[in-house]
Amino acid sequence: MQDKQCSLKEAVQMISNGSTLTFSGFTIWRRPMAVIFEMIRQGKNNLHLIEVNSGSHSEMLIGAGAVSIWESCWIGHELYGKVPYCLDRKMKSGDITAEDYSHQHILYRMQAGAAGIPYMPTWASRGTDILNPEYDMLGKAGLRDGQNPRIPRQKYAFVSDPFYGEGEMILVPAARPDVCIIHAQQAGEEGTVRVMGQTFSDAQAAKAADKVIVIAEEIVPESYLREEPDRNLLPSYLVDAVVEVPWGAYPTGVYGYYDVDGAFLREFASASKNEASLEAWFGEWVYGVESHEEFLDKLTVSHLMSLKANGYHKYSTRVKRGVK
Amino acid sequence: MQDKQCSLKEAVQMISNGSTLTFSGFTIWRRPMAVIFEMIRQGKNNLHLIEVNSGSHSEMLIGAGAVSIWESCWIGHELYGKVPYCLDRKMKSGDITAEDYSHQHILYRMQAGAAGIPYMPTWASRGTDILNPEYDMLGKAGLRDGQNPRIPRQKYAFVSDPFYGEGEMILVPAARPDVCIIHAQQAGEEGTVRVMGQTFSDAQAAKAADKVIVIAEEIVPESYLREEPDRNLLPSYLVDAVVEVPWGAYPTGVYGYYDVDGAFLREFASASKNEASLEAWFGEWVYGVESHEEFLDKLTVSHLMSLKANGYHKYSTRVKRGVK
Amino acid sequence: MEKALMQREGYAALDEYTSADLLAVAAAREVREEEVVFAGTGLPMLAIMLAQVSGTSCKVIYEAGTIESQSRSLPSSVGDPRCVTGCSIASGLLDVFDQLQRGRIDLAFLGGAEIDQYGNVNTTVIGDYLHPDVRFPGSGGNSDINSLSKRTVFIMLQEKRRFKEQVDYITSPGWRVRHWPSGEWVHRRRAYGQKFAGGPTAVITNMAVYRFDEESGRMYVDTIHPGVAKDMLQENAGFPLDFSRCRGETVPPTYEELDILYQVVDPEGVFLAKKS
Amino acid sequence: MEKALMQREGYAALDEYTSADLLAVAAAREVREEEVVFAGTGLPMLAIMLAQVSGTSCKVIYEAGTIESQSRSLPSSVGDPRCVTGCSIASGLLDVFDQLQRGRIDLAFLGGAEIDQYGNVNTTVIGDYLHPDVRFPGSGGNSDINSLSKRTVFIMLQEKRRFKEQVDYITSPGWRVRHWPSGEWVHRRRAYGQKFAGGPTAVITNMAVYRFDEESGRMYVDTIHPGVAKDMLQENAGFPLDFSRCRGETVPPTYEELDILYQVVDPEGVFLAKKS
Repeated sequence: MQDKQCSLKEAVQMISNGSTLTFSGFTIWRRPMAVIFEMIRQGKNNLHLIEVNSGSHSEMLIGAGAVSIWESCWIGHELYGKVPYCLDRKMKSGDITAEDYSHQHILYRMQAGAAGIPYMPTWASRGTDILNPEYDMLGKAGLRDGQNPRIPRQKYAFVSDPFYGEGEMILVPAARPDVCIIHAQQAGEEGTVRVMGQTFSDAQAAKAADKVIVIAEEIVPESYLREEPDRNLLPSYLVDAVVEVPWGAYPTGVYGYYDVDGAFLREFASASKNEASLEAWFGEWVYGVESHEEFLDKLTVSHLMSLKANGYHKYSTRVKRGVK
Repeated sequence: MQDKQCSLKEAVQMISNGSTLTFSGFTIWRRPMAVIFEMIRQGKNNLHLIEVNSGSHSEMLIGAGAVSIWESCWIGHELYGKVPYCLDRKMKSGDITAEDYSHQHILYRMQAGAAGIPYMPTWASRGTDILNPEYDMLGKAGLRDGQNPRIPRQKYAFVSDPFYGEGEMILVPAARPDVCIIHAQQAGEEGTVRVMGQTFSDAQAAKAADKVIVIAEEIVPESYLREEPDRNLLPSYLVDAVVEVPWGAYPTGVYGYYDVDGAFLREFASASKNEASLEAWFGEWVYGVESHEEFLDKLTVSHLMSLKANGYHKYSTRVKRGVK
Repeated sequence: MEKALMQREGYAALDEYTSADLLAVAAAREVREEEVVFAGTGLPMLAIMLAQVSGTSCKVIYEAGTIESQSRSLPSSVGDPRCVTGCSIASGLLDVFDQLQRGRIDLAFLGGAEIDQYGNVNTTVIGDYLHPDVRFPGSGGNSDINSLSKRTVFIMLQEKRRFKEQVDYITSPGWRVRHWPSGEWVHRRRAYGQKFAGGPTAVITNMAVYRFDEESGRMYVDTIHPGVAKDMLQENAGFPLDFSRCRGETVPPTYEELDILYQVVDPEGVFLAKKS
Repeated sequence: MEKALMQREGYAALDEYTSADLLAVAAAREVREEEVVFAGTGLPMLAIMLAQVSGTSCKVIYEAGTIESQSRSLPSSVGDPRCVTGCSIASGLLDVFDQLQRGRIDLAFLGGAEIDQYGNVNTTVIGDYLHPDVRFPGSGGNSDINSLSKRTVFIMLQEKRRFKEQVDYITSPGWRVRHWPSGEWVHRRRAYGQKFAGGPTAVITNMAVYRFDEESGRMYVDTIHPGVAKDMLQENAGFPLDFSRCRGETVPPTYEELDILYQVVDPEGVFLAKKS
């Protein structure tokens, strides 16, 4: 058995500039943030993100200038910031090509990728401008010429249903990322992955990708995970690297481990409004720390303890969330 | 909350003659056998079975003359009988139209049904006679005229991939059964279903169907099932009836509850070789008992105890399976 | 109604609730018994939890993969572990979106940045899509959920710039939409063909409740919130409002509803701040 | 080899093993380190478990929904709870078939009722499909697994009527197949186009090991089992066998392999009955 365990730095070195990436999680939940920060520190660039949905993690990558193509259906910070300022600026400056799909469309794109088929049919979001052929941005950028194996020749296709006479289906092309980066609650030494609570679209994302990097809150014995195999998400052979990084999804939240740090995200969202304040934020929280451990120390123990999940409820009962 | 609990007889009365049915389980595992026996006793007829895979349960229904259309990829008794004698005879007598798909094809048919789309694309089983247009048996029987909403207008279609230039895909039409009958380990009073071990294609079968009848080894409190919602298969609102029937999948096996009774299946397989011995078998084991309880009593406690699963291993460690 | 009379009948007076309270309450009243309801983040969650606690036996689905939630603590978004409490299924998006497309959803509660007279909603860009003034988060599941549910109720803030004759970009389809690939403007029924299941039935704003004439596809004023004048409503809309079917005032929150909202649903004040 | 010499080197003699033993052993030797192997019910299970216990770190997938099984008790079929022991994932068919189509499977171990010179396998009917002599179980996953794995090894009983020039019905594709919808006979590579991943690489019978010339698509004799004469082999085949590349005798089971088979893999005698 090959040893898949490595350091965070080594895992991030496996990601090439220019590659097509996707991630675990949903909006501001269970995102591989330690990898995002390390990617920014390592100066990754020219990335093509294809995500079932996006969030603060991608706003950070985009803000850091690491991204040239973004395909998804949503980006923001949920309650903590409605406008994706980084994407907004990079779109206007022409540094990013952004391709919009609906949630079901891009979920089906990922599922088609996971199933090894070039597309999936769907009925979702007919009548919307998401399907407007004038708004095929990768097409407009000349990137649908078949040269890049990660970019399909059309944004959509329409084909009639030959079976039940239901009319014209929307076909959405498979997503075929190079690498999927998963933040999971637990992984075994051989690579088996357990995700607790909602699994979001993690299975589709990991299975669509050619390579999978797993960051786990805890590395546990394989034999432990294999006592309850119906709770696991991925088999060992789909996983290429495993890194144990406690609090590695902070400031996003992890079921059973810790809550979202809303205040921290709100601060980032606010800093992202202009380049200067964004640079200052990166200076303090990303470039200003050497490692994930240093980052955690800077956050302080008492702060993290307020976010720590209650063992029964699976969320923090101590975090201050509202006006009370 | 409406009360979904009813008796086995009442549940089977919900199944109309002529309807399209599908089932939980895999070959000779976790089949809703108590329902099958009761369907035979109630004289159901003209049924259209569409199953990801078939097995002893369908050989029984077919042998009893209850089935007029069978669509699947496999039928038999595994180790305990290789030839599906009932299907063989009814095909030759012209009483059944049998439509062959491959496993992946019919699984995708069920998944398309579950997802509310009219078809799914696949690459599987190219080059085989499964795709031979001369072998479209429902077409030959004149049943692909669009009159029956459960029968698509074509067995297959072929459409080119417009996205990655991968050539001609096989499109398989959605399966749209009227009723799915599920045998599960546990169900809540409201209808939430838990299946343990392998889930086979149960989720696809139940979600493709318009109505779901659940037979459970045990009815347990909803609150118990909802403490671990990642282990459940179906939400309550997809379930129309719940019946508690211990040993209700016998002679097929149930993970964590009991093993397949190979000798019993072998006896059926052998009896099914001709009409006379088959009638005698039905006379003894189906028509000859009034109820599931009477059936169990006839089997005897000591016999069932040899099949009962070990609490840790989830299979019987006492059953005699081989020559030793 | 006069304040004393209102109070006697259990209804709160204008100075006793906020517009967010009324939004949540009016939305909760749209839910029917046994319905399967898809709820988005924010006010939709308040509405559905209020309906549940008030005794309507509806089932709530959250987009990120929880089904039949019975949260004890208000989720801050649909990916929150708080959604998992008491649910029958914790799975993922594929389960939920497949069920949606299979036609299992009766009612959707959604938000929107801007809406037009046909109920088309935009959450993607302000301005020309190819040269946007402001980029918004994008569709999320709004368009899918709205397009495949039997009824959709939009809950949003009403301002002139958000209530438009025509939205800059159709993120989520209303009753008159564009039929692709041709781009022809058609009735929603035509765009969806056999998959037509329904569409937006109400828009609940901080000022009024609107409904739709399904044939013309146009929005009309159903009820106006207490304290809001007709001309104030029109001033906050970018197209001429149809008052011809207005039934009068929106029924205000009851004290019991407010109690549930502030004591049970959102005691932490995640989305609600009590009127001081 | 002479019996005494064989024994000295650890190999069992002809009278010390059954043809089922040799089938399992020969099949197990096809497995390479770290491979993901899809195994069907019966002898394929014996082969893969023998390979695992012998120290080949392969991963086994069973069709019904178990991945990386480490069974302690031999499953009687792929739906057996015994498949679940020690596996990393207990899920269902969709997971497994999606991964198959995604190209994750290195090697498939499958059975078959009849096979032809191009490796086409029939498990559906004997005779004309439209008027069959005997109905068999049908494809199951045989065709899918074989069509999408990188290599397939068929394990089967050799009889003249089962080893045919052309099968009555192509259930599972070999190297020359029919390309639908046209029905043209083509090389497997052409039928699969960009999805071509490989195909049948070996057929292991109770008499010999066969392999394929991938260009002509035809089967040839690779090794003949100890005690089987060339003409006996030909008598049990319905087409002229190609002996031109025959490498000699199949290596017999070692005592260690037999021990593992009878003491560890199938001590209950589910599939194996010891030579008396």
